[in-house]
Amino acid sequence: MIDKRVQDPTRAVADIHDGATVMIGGFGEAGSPIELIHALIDHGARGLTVISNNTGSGEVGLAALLKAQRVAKVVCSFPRTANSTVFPELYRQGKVELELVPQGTLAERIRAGGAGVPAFYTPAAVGTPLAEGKESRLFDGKEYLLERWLRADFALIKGRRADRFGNVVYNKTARNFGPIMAMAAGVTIVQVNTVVEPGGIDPESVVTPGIFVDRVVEVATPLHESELVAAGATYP
Amino acid sequence: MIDKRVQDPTRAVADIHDGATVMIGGFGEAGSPIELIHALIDHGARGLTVISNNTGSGEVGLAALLKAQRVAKVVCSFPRTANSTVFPELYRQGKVELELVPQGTLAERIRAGGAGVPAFYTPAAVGTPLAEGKESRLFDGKEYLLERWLRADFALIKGRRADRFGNVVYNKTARNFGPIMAMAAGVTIVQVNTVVEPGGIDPESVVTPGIFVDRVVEVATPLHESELVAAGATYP
Amino acid sequence: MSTHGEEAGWTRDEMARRLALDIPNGSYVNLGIGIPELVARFVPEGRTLIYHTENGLLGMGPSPAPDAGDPELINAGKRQVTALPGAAYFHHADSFAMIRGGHIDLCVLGAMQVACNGDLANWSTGEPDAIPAVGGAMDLVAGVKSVYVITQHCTKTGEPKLVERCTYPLTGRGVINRVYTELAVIDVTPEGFRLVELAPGVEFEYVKERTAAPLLRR
Amino acid sequence: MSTHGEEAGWTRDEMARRLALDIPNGSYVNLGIGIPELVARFVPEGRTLIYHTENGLLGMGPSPAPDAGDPELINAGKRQVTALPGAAYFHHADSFAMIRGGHIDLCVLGAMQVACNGDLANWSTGEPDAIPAVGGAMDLVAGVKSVYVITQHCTKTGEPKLVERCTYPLTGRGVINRVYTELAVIDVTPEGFRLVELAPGVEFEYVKERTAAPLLRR
Repeated sequence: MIDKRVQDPTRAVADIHDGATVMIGGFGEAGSPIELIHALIDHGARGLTVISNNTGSGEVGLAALLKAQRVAKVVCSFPRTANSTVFPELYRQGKVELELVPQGTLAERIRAGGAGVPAFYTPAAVGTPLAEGKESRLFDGKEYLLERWLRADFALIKGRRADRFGNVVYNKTARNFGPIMAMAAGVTIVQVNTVVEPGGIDPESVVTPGIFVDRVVEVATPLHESELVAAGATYP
Repeated sequence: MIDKRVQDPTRAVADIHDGATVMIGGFGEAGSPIELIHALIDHGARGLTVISNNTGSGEVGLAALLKAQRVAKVVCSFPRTANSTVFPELYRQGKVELELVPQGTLAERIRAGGAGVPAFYTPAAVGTPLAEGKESRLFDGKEYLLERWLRADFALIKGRRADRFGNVVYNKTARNFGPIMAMAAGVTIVQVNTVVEPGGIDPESVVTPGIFVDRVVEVATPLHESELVAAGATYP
Repeated sequence: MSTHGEEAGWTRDEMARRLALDIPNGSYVNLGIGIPELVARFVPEGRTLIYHTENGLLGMGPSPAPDAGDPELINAGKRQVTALPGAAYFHHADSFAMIRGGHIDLCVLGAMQVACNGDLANWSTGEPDAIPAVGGAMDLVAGVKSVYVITQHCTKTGEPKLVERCTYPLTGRGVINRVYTELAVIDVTPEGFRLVELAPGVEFEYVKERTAAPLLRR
Repeated sequence: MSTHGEEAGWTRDEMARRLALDIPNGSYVNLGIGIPELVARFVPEGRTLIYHTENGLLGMGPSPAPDAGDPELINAGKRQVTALPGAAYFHHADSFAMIRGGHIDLCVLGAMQVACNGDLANWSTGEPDAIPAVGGAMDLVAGVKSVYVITQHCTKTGEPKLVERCTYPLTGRGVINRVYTELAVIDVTPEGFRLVELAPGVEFEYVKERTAAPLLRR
């Protein structure tokens, strides 16, 4: 019997330790595992390194985690969005470190971490300030930068459906970083709207095979970040 | 109007030139695009470099292409199978060159070609004869080999269903190298059992998005290599 | 329209329409946020383009009807969109494989500065208190087959955006193929900027004066 | 069973059963072709293992009923198999991401030689007229968390397979964790081969004599 279900978000994140590196899925609100992030805020781990494409909006979800000053460092491509004030303020105050990574390089570094590829070359950012301090090399006369893999202790991601083996399918563009973060973390925690029995997901359509998933939490009706922000909500 | 359908395998392969590099999908007979390969034999292009996991069995499909001496070089991981006599004979006679690549490195080199990653590091083959002549490097104290991408002029692959935009889904373990070869070739030619209208494949379940596919050929009832081999068939 | 007033040349819509004329049927296209998005409205009759959005969708359609949207079906600008028949969803590494691997035919971007050697600056003013944010721009310019810029010819304060060398931090080096402004269509060639077409009523000298690098005639 | 005859120790089935005992519930396992495949038959009651086959399937089940197979649903040995409920198909790059990325808990392989430093040779005799063929073995040993070998203790001609240094071309360097033979279970430790368990009726000295490298007692 294999059963990766965990009863609730609180139990799912209970062993995230101070100083952990945590990948958090989502592109804007699409795919942001807001209930897992809120459970992480309640849990209280500090000094986290967060790898995520954005830095949240309003004062809920990822932005609330930042606001609570649990994050020492952010690795991301776009820490600035509409309704994003928390990160800019902390950054200007020197209270959070930023590693800015081009979005495709961020995705590929995460995928490399999951695929056991310690480093690879990319043409992105050659000749720009983001190439500073990086090794470069010519292949077939063209210049590329050497980039290292990214791995994490935990990944928090959001799917649409999963089975108890951890096979996951996603909802539309909420897929984004979920599948690659699932590959790159020691412990991958997925919140999904629905848990089904093994066989309830067509094996031809599985996006994240269960081998990449450690814990599955059902959150039947997840909150929508944009609605919370529009309503001026804060967490906790 | 976008319509990537081509009437038959003959027309689909008509511009494959002498000396072309051709990726051919399949793991054993699963996913081997036998009708496209037979059309390529009829077409007559010579001096090909073939990138494929195996070298075929009996004297049909990939083995028949080799037997017809159209192939100057094979890049593959396992050029030896049950009922595989054509390649060993040609190889011993010095009539075909072999680049032997570990299967995972082969897959990753092809994927890298498709993803615009000119080179990457892998732990596979470190300390073995296949590491000879390759650059190695330590990351975090562990040794890895530098591997270059693989790209091709053409890819011949086999799917189950496609639409006229070139979106493809596969059949079970016939998926194998199809999706990554589709990414890594200048011209990707897919034979499928059924062509459907756009919308006939769930966008959540598309395995190869149409952007990677140039030509779609319907072959409603493809031949099975193992049946042909059992029957002692030869091609042409 | 006057060659000497503030209103010389094309409107934004006309710029987008002019650019759309140059995109062949069947192209895979990534449109940046802002003016680039307008291009989709002006694709000539009889042509089908397939839109890629780097957050994981090929076959992106227009905005949804009111109340018909899904907050998890958005574009790179984080606005709700739709998916057309024949669309496909994929994850971020696959999406940027399309970009980096040279599978996207064209991307259209805005610009702060374009240099006559094809350098682009469009992500940061380099000011010390700015929050740096780059998104997918560096990957797009490094990987997409053709990169077009659509922009006003000068900044709001009248500074030329087409320059000899970019002074803002670069997005990419030697990556721009063509620029569409309200005044002209200009190619980036090995010899530098070269005029392709003037907007109706705009004279060559007028464009040249507002371009901070040599501008070659057609 | 005798400690001195040709038939000393475990049968092949017993070797596979002994190995299966050591695999925890819920493990992701890749079984090589040949004796390794037998392991799946002997998984103790109450444990579920999930089988990975590198040609793109997780959740592989046993052979299909006669005439119920699909020639496109096969294992790495190119034999027809089935897919169990909860299975997933994926392409080759994803499959080897599972392997190289350390996601597979265990792989079980055959061997020509295993050295006391953990080196494995199992793909080539290095003979000049041999057709070299490596498949996924080098990726498996480089990436999977634990790599077990299951093999006869000696070759058909009586040569020890457990050696000081491999003379055949290597599959991987320092990659083997444990060896199961018809005579014993032996760990590869930083100090070299160390006995874990003798097959019933087999004596330590008997194993030691047939091992071409120092063998430490438990």
